[in-house]
Amino acid sequence: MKSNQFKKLFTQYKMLALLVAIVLIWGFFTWMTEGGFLTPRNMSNLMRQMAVTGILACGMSLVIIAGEIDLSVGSLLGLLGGVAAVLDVTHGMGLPVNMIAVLCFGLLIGLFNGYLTAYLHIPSFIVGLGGMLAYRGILLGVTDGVTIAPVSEEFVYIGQGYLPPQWGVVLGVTLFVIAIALTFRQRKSRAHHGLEQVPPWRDGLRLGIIAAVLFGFVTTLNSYEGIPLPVLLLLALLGIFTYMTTQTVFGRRIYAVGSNMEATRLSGINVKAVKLWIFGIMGLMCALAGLINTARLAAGAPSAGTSAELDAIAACFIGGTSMRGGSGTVYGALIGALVMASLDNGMSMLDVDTYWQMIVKGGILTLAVWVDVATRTGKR
Amino acid sequence: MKSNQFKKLFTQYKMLALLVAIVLIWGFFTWMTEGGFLTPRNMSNLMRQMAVTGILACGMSLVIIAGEIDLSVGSLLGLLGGVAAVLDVTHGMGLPVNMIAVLCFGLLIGLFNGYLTAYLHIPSFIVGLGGMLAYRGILLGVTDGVTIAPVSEEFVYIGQGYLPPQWGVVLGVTLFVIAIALTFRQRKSRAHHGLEQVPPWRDGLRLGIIAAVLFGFVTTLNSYEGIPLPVLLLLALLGIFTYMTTQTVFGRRIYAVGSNMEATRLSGINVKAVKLWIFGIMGLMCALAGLINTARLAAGAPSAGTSAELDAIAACFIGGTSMRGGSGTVYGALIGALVMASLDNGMSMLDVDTYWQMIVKGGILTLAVWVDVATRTGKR
Amino acid sequence: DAKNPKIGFCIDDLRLERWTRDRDYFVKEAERLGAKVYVQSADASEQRQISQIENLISRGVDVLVIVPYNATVLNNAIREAKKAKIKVVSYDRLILNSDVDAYISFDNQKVGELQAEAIKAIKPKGNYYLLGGAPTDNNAKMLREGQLKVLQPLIDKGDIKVVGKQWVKDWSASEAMAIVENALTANNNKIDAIVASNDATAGGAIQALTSQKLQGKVPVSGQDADLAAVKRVIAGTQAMTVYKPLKLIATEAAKLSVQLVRNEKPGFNSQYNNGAKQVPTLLLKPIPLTKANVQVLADDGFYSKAQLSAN
Amino acid sequence: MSDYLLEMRGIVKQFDGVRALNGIDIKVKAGECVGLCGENGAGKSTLMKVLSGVYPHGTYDGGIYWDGAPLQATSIRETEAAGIVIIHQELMLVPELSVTENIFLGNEITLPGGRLDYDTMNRRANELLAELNIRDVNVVLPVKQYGGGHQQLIEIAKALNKNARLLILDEPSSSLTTSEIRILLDIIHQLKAKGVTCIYISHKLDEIAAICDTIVTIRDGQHIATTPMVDMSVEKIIAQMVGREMNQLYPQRRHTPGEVVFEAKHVTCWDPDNPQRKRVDDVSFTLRSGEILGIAGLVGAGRTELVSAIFGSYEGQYEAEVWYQGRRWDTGSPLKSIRAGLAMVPEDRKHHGIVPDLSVGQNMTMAVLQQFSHGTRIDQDEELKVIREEIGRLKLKTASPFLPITGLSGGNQQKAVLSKLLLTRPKVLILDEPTRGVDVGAKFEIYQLMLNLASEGIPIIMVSSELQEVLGVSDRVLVIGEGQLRGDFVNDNLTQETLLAAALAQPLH
Ligand SMILES: Nc1ncnc2c1ncn2[C@@H]1O[C@H](COP(=O)(O)OP(=O)(O)OP(=O)(O)O)[C@@H](O)[C@H]1O
Ligand SMILES: Nc1ncnc2c1ncn2[C@@H]1O[C@H](COP(=O)(O)OP(=O)(O)OP(=O)(O)O)[C@@H](O)[C@H]1O
Ligand SMILES: O[C@@H]1[C@@H](O)[C@H](O)OC[C@H]1O
Ligand SMILES: [Mg+2]
Ligand SMILES: [Mg+2]
Repeated sequence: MKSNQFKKLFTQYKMLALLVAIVLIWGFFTWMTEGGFLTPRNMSNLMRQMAVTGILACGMSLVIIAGEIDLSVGSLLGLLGGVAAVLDVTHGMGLPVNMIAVLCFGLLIGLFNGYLTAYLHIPSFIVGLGGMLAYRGILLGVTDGVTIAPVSEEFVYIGQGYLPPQWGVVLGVTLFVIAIALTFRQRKSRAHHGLEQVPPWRDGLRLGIIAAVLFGFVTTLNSYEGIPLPVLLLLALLGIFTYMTTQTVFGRRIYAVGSNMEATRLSGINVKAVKLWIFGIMGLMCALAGLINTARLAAGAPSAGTSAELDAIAACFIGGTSMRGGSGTVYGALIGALVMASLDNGMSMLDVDTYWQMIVKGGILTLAVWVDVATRTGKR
Repeated sequence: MKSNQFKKLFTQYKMLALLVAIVLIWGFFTWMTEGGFLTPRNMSNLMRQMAVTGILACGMSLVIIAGEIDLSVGSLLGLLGGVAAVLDVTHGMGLPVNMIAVLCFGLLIGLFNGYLTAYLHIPSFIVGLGGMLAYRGILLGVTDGVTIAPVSEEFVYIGQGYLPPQWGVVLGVTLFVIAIALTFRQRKSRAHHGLEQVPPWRDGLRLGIIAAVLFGFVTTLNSYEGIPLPVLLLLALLGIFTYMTTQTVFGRRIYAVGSNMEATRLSGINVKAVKLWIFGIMGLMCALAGLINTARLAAGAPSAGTSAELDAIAACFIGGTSMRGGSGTVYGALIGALVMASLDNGMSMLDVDTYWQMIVKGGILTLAVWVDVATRTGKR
Repeated sequence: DAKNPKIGFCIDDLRLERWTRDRDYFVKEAERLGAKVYVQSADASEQRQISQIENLISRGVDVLVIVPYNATVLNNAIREAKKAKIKVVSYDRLILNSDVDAYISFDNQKVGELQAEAIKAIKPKGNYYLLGGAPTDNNAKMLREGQLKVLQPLIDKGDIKVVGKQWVKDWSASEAMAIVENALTANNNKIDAIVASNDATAGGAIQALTSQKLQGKVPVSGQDADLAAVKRVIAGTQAMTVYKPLKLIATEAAKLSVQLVRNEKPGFNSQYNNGAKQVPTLLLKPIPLTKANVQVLADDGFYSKAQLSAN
Repeated sequence: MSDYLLEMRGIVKQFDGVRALNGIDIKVKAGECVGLCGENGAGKSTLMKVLSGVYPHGTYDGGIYWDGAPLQATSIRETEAAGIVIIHQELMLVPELSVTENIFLGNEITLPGGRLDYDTMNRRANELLAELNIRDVNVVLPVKQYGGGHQQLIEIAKALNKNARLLILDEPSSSLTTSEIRILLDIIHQLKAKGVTCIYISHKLDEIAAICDTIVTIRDGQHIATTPMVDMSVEKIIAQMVGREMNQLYPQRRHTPGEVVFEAKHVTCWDPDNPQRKRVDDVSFTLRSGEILGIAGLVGAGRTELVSAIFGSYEGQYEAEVWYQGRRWDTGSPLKSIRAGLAMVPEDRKHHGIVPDLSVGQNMTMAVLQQFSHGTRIDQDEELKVIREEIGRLKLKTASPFLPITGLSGGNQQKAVLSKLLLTRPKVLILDEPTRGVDVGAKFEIYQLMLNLASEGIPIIMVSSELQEVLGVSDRVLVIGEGQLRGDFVNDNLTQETLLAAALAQPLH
């Protein structure tokens, strides 16, 4: 059956459906805006606009894979961004110290959330709901409900600055060289252990695709002003999180905990500690997102980050993370964030009525996930 | 072990921890307001204020017991309330027709949500998220962003009216008579089937407690103006839903589906249909909540119901509904709604700063659930 | 280009009634002047508003007219606009610390004063309840300042006692209703006046009063002249609202924008310091509206006679 | 040094006031293989969980001595460090992780710098599986791709990887077929030769007899006897377990099949993840009234797929024609099948059988609840009466029908599931591994029940991995191999060898 082969393809390459969705969405908007959507400048905007959600989605994907949820991230992002603004504006603290302080604070609160969930067994949904209220309340207390502005120039730079174009090229080339090196190393190691090899043409194809994507990415952004710093951060996080989830013991345990917690516990793994640290990482991501957000706003606002948790969670689900835990990928979550940002960006460029925007966005969200579900094989 | 006996008591009577929490919260506020909190008038307010969340929580508890979630209820409530206002104000439709139309519309949308979840296998979280955007968008389209007011007197009455005190007494007595009749019927039926009987004193005690609660409830509300109509509705829903979940085939199946969907399917039960109808009922509850909300405000506002879903979900979780599905009660969810409404009410009577209110509410939410978790035995 | 300029109109939140009216007047006038308008609503999110401004810059508009959700956070976005040689007009709310070309508004502090004045005139003595706006909205703070400017002397004198004050999340009517219900209970209905900061919250407050049969007896203020509120003013349940002639501000703003693009000189009547520069300003006068002068609305064409007389 | 590697003294373990273990003493010498026997719910698994640290020190009373020194483990890590490794009765694999990752879960091998060394782990996993003679498992695929039998073998490989001094196997063979069990027993022999001590729990007593040196029997949480195997026989073990003599393991067959009433034609199933591959390939068979048809085959042969396609619960694409008394039955879903009169007791009790949040009684009446519903209301007293009758009829051991079903022992859970489907009064009954993890006494009762149904004329299809059982109760036996029908035998002087030869599609030497 033809349709079955199709399904197999989609099942094997889970991201395919999403990438197809992105191509369709981009194609549609490009056509409607007479090319305006695909300009380097708008691509640069688009990526900067998805940065905050993307950063949160990185952390959230771990949380969801581990079978939990965190609803407090929007408020926490607001709180940490607000604290950063207060430290900068009111106390004139230098940027590095400020960042370290905020990151530590984020980690601590994250660990606190994790402690409540993992050790006191309070369902994470409740911890999140409580945190959502409490952290927003603290933010209102800290800022007294007033927007704290203007933050210093150097602070703004981390949100609005660009990597100089030459450096962008260097980065692209370096990444490609690393990809080649890893491919060779893997082939050598497999030969050493007597495991069968992937046919060389597939490795070649993979490297070719990587090269094309890197080239397109760097040249597009360079032909505007360079790679925006938040986007660079997002790239770095993508690398770190992908490495962590696929190559480290801790990463694999996240999946184990989410897939079958009891079995994991009985394998002698400290599942509580795993959960604790996942929330800790989520806290760190909130701190990063808060810093970027404050830098983008050049201010700490009492309402910053409202309902950011929903965007982050939606990104994860669109990106194929399973609601039941145990499966999902970080790059999927980022593609999910990209889908949502593209919809927002494209529709705002098209000057669609707000209420249509909401309807369309809600519809497409559901549709995208439906396509994803329906193109998987099996399960009736 | 003393503490174990304590735990056993709490495990057996799951609501005990919550009732203790309510007593503590009420005690605290009564003390702080020098009795103002416990006046009949404030009790009447409190109950009216919890009505919308309570109605939603009734439906939501079914959804969560069945292992799903519905995030669209806030927007849907807003939409249905808005439609009711438009029909009333703009089209001058009579109240009964209007109500029937809105209820049907709610049912339809609920069934649509259910269809997407149960038959198209789109995770309910995504369906909810999509609906949250789309239904709000439609509401904005329907109302054109304008508050629709003033709705007719009779419409306002369903939100602000009272049951005349005499009727309240009649109601209380009737309920008590029904309780007696049911007790006798049960004793007869058990005798008929040769099953052992509960000792008469326990039945007596149960009836005594019922009498006391009914008496307290009716006299308190009557000594203000009578039982508020939304509260009456809530009572009726409590009765219907408790009956449905404990006494009907459909109710039993909700628990089965949430506890082990696959085993339920293999027992020859149409699990999709069960889920479909659960969402249908949720849609009906949104319609009721929307009507009450519009009546209370005497207007249909484009932002009505924003984040009501979170309150409803929180109420369910506070009331002991399990996040994994398969267990929970409707009265638990209502007690959960009461806890939240009490906190809101008490703190606003004390004129506490908003940010403190948020912090305290977030904290107490988490604390209440923690107490509940910690007082249960077993499961580590 | 100068003949058919493209205008980006960035609105805070179209879920609030008044902005939909601003939009309609503005678009109508701008199109009359030969311009094309792109309207965006940020739905009360500073993040989204910044994105939308960025997107409009990509679209190549000639002038941006912005109703900021948060007046202090648009610095970066406006800098981008300036880089692209786009003029920026601050609409109704003053954008702070940024290089804006013009500001057109009604004075918010003044609105607060008008609200307090009107209530004070009805109840010069007694228990007051202050119902603020969204705790996250800077304008809410300015309104409160204006209100206190009028009330503080009387409070110090002891004539007026503030028995409670709360902010209302998202200017939500149902939130406002619960707050007032509880305040009435806590004070045994001994509340003589409620200074509400806009019509949405006033609506909630009046519903709470109605259930105590106190509607019309306790004066409640508002602002925006929402249709629902004007009907309440006519019915006597709301003491006043502040009418900001939206048609005026919107048409003036449209003219001003087109003039800026065509490098003509608009007629400013004031200057405001926004922290970065002296911003040329066109200040319009808010009008306190009571039962006595509601016909102003019909005269201005703000509402039709039929709308005002319907139930 | 004491003579014993392990001593457990006066172990008492309570659950909510119920005593699962009531002062048990056992002693195990280094290097011996102990068979732990007892009826369902006797406390075997609980005792082993106490030993392996699942229930940490302090949650039970009594003492554990390991190498003569007290062992007060508070976590599984500690007992594993001491060399105690357990294979749990319930599968404890992580479905989303790969076979390799499961085998190394908790004992991952890393490269310097913390990166997982997949190449080494994969190689080692392949070696372990080869030792177990498993060739058709791809170690990089997620475990959920494999059926119950394979998962059990993977679980064993995981335990073997841990270098145990004491290996506890809690019913490792319940989902294995004869040939895999042989390999397993071989491996235990090899381990014994290497000086590894074993505790082996199984309801298949001939395995115990074949491999164990010492038999420990427990009953109702109490120690009954410790006897060297040389002084024991299967009959004696049974007598100690149940507290009375049981002279036969299979009830007398007293019925003769009638006419052909049921036919399954052209059953074909495709793999859900690989639509090119057929799991079941055009299998057809007939069934007479009152006939018990055994279906045998190796692990992964496709037996479960075959019957679930007939019942309409197969997850992937499939085709199946089902005929009853000359009329075509619509069995497109479990709902339709049960309505038509076809019931199936699924293989995986935990995931497909019980509903954990419902009580024992509610589980039993689940499929027929409508019968008790008058108007809108369930007549719960009538329901309770039926439940009580069923409990009596099936000799289901439960303190009360209101208890959560998860509190019952495996055998009793199985009876509850069986009862659920019997209440639908099926015309044809399918049982997939009906006695998995069930003790001898309960097994006998289940067989008795099957024979009673058969003598009422109801045809029964029984999938079983236990060839003895297949031979003990079937009138006819089908053998499935690699999704194809490999043999159809009347059970008349049929031997295990014949069946195995057919399953492997080659003569046995
Ligand atoms: N977590 C638990 N909570 C409550 N009761 C339990 C729990 N675990 C076991 N029990 C009870 O303890 C007793 C012993 O159970 P256990 O699982 O040890 O039996 P077993 O001998 O392994 O039986 P089987 O042969 O069926 O596996 C049973 O009555 C069981 O119901
Ligand atoms: N859920 C599943 N997903 C993917 N493959 C499966 C699944 N279940 C079983 N398999 C594989 O399908 C084949 C047939 O499995 P099936 O369970 O039907 O065999 P069986 O004869 O019933 O044996 P047993 O039940 O003893 O494992 C095997 O290769 C098995 O590993
Ligand atoms: O007009 C009001 C506006 O000025 C304020 O900022 O937000 C609330 C509105 O009612
Ligand atoms: Mg056991
Ligand atoms: Mg099988």
